Amino acid sequence: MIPPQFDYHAPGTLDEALGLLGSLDDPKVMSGGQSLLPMLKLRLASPANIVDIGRIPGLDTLAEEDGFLRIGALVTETDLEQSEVVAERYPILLDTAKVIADPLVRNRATICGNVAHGDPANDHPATMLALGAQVVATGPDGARTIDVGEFFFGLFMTALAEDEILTEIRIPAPAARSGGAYVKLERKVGDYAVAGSAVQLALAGDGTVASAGIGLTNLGIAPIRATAAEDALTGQAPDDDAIAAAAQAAADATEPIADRRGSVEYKKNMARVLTARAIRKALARAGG
Amino acid sequence: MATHQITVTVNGAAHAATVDSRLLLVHLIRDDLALTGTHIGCDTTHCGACTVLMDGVPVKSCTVLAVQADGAELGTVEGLAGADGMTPLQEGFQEEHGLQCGFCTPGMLMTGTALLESNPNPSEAEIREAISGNLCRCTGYVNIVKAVEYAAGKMGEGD
Amino acid sequence: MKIQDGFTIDAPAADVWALLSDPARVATLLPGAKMGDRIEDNTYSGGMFVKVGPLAVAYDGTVSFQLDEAERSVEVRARGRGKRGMGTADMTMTSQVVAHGDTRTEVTIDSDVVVTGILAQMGRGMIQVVSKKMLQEFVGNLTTALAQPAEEG
Amino acid sequence: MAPKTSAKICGMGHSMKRKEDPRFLQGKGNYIDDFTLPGMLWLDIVRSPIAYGKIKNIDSSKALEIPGVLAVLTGKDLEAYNLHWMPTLMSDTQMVLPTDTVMYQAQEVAGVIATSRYAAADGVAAVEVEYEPMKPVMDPFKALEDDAPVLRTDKEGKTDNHIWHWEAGDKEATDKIFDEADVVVREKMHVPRIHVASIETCGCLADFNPVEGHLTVYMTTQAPHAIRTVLALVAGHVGLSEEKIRVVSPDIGGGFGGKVPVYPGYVIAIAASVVLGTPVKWIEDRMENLQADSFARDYHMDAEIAANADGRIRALRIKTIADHGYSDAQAAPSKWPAGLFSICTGSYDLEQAYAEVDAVYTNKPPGGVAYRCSFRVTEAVHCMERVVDTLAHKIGKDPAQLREENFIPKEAFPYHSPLGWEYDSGDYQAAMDKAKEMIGYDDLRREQAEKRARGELMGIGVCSFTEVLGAGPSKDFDILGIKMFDSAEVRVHPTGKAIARFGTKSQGQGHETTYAQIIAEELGLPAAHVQVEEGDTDTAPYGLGTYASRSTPTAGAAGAMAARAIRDKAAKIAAHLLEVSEEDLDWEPGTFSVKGAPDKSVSIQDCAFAAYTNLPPGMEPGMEATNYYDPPNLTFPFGTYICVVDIDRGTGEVSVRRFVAVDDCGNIINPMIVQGQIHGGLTQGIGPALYEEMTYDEDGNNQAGSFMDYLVPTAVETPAWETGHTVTPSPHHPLGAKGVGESATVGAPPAIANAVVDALAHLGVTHVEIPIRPDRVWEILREKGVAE
Repeated sequence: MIPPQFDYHAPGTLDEALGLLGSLDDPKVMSGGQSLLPMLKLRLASPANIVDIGRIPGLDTLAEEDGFLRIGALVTETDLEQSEVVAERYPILLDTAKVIADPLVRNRATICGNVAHGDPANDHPATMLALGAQVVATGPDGARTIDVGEFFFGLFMTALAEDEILTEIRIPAPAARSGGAYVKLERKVGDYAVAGSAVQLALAGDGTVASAGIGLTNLGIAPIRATAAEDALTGQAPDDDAIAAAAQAAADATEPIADRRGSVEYKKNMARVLTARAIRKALARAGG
Repeated sequence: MATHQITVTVNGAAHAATVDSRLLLVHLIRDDLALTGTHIGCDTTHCGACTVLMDGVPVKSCTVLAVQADGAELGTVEGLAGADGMTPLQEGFQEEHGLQCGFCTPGMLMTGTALLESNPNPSEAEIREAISGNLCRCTGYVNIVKAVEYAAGKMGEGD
Repeated sequence: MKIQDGFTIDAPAADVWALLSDPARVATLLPGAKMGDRIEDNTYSGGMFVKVGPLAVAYDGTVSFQLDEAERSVEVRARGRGKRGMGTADMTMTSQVVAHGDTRTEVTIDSDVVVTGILAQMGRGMIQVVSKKMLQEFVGNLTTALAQPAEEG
Repeated sequence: MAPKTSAKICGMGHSMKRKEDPRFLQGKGNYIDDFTLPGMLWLDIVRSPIAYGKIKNIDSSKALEIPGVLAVLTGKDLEAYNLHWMPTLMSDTQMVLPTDTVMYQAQEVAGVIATSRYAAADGVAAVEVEYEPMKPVMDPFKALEDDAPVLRTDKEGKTDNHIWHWEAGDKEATDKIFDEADVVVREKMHVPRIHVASIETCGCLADFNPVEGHLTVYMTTQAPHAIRTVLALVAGHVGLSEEKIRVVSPDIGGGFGGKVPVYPGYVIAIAASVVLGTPVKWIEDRMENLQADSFARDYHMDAEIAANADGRIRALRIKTIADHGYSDAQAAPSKWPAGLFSICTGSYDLEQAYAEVDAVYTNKPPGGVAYRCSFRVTEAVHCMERVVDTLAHKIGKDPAQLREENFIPKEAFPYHSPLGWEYDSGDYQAAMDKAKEMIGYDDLRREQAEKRARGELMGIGVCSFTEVLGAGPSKDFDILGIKMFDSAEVRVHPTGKAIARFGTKSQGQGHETTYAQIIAEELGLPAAHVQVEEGDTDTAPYGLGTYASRSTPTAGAAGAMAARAIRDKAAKIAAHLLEVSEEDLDWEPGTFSVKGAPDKSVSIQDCAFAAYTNLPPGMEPGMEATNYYDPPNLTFPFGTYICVVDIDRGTGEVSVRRFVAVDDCGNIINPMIVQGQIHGGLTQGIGPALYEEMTYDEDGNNQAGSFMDYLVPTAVETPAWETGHTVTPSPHHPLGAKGVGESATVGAPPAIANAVVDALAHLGVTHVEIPIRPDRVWEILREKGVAE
């Protein structure tokens, strides 16, 4: 399979990249290229110009600063997997990275690319929704911060404007006694999720749930934030009943499509089962 | 159509090339540099037959543009065996019968080489996970796992 | 693939029918649709451009309309051939306008979409997602158009 | 069994390291896409996006404007040479390129020839084809209904979509047993359409020399000689007669049956090379490979067994619908339209059986390849092994015990099956005992009972299969009339080194090693000194190729027989050198010695040298022999597989915790290679059991046309296989060997399916269709009220 013709640009600075986005006909930003190149080879996408941001210095930050974990546009899934701060403080991110595609793809694939692609079947969107992350979009007029809850619109559709680059994701540092987990059901390694559930919880001093974030993968035309499920948990003692209620609320929030991965009924139930499992895992990690 | 002047170092030797924007790295390696040990198996980034090392990291060269590799150090299967014979991993594949038709083997070797570099003593589960982006249709993987274990053991002897 | 949909809006049935039975206006409401010359009675040349993020597919083809004034129903048949070997798309959409009192109107939409080629092959229900989104936009546009009858006139 | 030869000679029974490995390990294999010729052009193929319809127009003008695009070939162009249709191996017909109608999605529509693969791909995207789509027929049952449209309108007088009816057994006698039986159980099941998905796709490099009128085709084929004959039959009328054609099959990146047929792409490339007078290369991409190359399986079976109340199985009855796509392009012996499906009575001693198969046309790709299975044995074994379990659960008997009580006893061999086979040898109980012991069967049953009490779902699945391999004896087996013998030509050089050429073609099975070991076993030459060659029709003797596990039973036997002929000659030379009579010689591998005087000896190498330098008077010089081996019977390997699964009550996921495979393939040539074959076969068994399936939507769209959705198992899904073996030699094979390449693919799916059903049997579940996807299991769990 051979990609269609396009012109390739490798700007050396962010400003140069933004300038290209503003001036070129039908440009498309590429970082790791692990989502875009397969689409090109299938000729499902045929942009006239590709702007490769992979050589821009300064976009590879992966560090906790000012109360946020900052993930730069060029940080790869493998970087995430090998990061000590992620392993210690953001296990949900490690869970997520480890189930994306396969290890070789993860050597090139970026977290920001995974989010910017706007594919409801991608895994990071759900996790970012659960974590309440912020997306930094840099455009000709500078950077703006978008709450990830307002970022996803539909299949491949995000709040990112055509002349903007997703330069960073910021994840609020976890509160004390908090924990998160991502649980994905896939048909085999490398597959898109049949369903996935990301849960990030913080516990109050009395053991009740102080806050909850729940995101769902591949269960609608966009990544889903299951707010009713979050509400069902927040302020509650996380006992079996509360978990079951939250898991059911998560299932109710989904609008899956029947395909080779299963029926609508199956997928809704998987939203429930996986959410319950993710909650229990998150609780265990929170020390609950 | 724009072309680009690039330089890549492949198995230690520098090559300059003029490439189209869309040229895939695997075609640069196979067609332009005539290193046909790197294979194409699936086109959709699933099988890993095209795995090469790019700056020491295993990547699927059918999903990298040649121009993206400008300035990179590339390693292919042809660069593994030196004058003193095959690497412990190559030897392990023969000793443990880790290959049959041989088509996925170069990709497996590149992935395995990188694994042993970062994790000299991997567990069975770690090996299976590491090669999960490389499909083999012949061996059932059991002997590939053993081949990597053989190499780890042999390389460990030198310590 | 059969898709059943429908909606109810605050508008008189006659207004809704006037709009839905006018091919030229319906075309403006369908996202990405382009209506060309009349080829024969009730049949026009047409095109459709679907762009969803990096995914872009263009179809060329024909659209024909069968009106049933008595039933207030219209059958739209669109047949398209994808550019660059992208397969075919064939849609038959029957819309019926049903009055619920003087000011409320229900529109039922039964579509049968047959898409072939790479788009339909992706085992991810991409077609369903795209169809769903287009229908949503169509209904949105229709609602907006009906809310502004003065401007239309 | 201890090897007869020394480690230096490395004959049968030695786990010799493979001779082919060093080149593969250093990137020096020569696969089809590695070949380049001066002036070579590229072929890429325009394919139909629709499953069924008329071609109204093909406009190549925009493609021809692309720099580098030289030509676009259509069906009309080939029609001028009468090359637009070709025969299939089952004497049906198949389009090379259509002139008016397309019959399945991804069918070849036009060929674009260009100076690079990039230009050719651009050309393909620029060819504009106008179709008049028609409603495709995707369901084989609907295809047989009276009002179904007739698909093969090219066949004069054809009024339906029925291809053929085949049956075996005594229907009346079978029905009578069913009427009077204590117990009858029945299952309907589908062994779905799957694909070999070798990691290397298909391709060729056609090189027509217009001056000599000679064609060389380097191509991915498992049967180069047969293909050359087919090419000569297809294109003889345009001057390509058989002596003007050379087919070279280079290193093959996995075949598994998928590289037996002649695909249109090969023929288009050849036509293009002939028309343009330059070499033309065609390499499939993965989507083309999965969507257009021959499928395997796709049998819808309705099976019943009749038994006594105590579980004694008396009769089997099977009705089958076989979906062949738009053409019967099976790779099966001519007289066996349903392959060797009549092995379906399996390992059990039945009174009667009756099996019938009806083949049907649909709008799917043609085929029916023997995917790692000796012609429909996989379907037969799956059917029988599943329904035996249904009986076991119905009468409340342990599935292993029920099998043991019905096994053909080892004293009964050679055994005549009710469907006409003569099983050569077997000891089924021994394999069962070993498998049970290895896995700890009784402990597992206890564990299962405890888990079941706790609501956990664990299952143990047993499969005791009998294979039928080595097609085949010429009285019964031919392809397009060519008898299914195979061949070997062995030549020993003066210095005692040898070259051996065979009519088969390895695709990873290690022939370069095992054939050398066979020669070593018979001649006592070190296997390291025997060079093995296959795949070049100009040099290798005529043979039918490698598939259906036939290499060892046929070509392997030919190699042994040729080597024995050489040994006989060597004995005469040895007698001459030692100045004794032949009867006074002892032979142990590699050495002739005088009886009673072992220090008076000559080596086989001495004899070889003498064959060129110092011959007995009147003897023809040289030391070579050719053998065309026509086996007297097929071989019947067997085994017992036991599998343990755990089921996730929340998601329906099945995980294979353990899998023990005990195989008996007779005498073993190379234990390491045999074990490797079993590992690979098991993995190609777990694939269709749990993951792989080629499906279509009602509009004819292929839903598994890439590795995104055609789910080939990775190292993570694949369990750590545990293997064991028993040895029951074949009484008629010269080496006592039976062949092994496919047993595991055949035996694994029912073992896994039986384990899943076993985990759910207490809920009243008797059957689960393969692939056993999580959603399928979950739907059952929900229906039975046990889903989490």
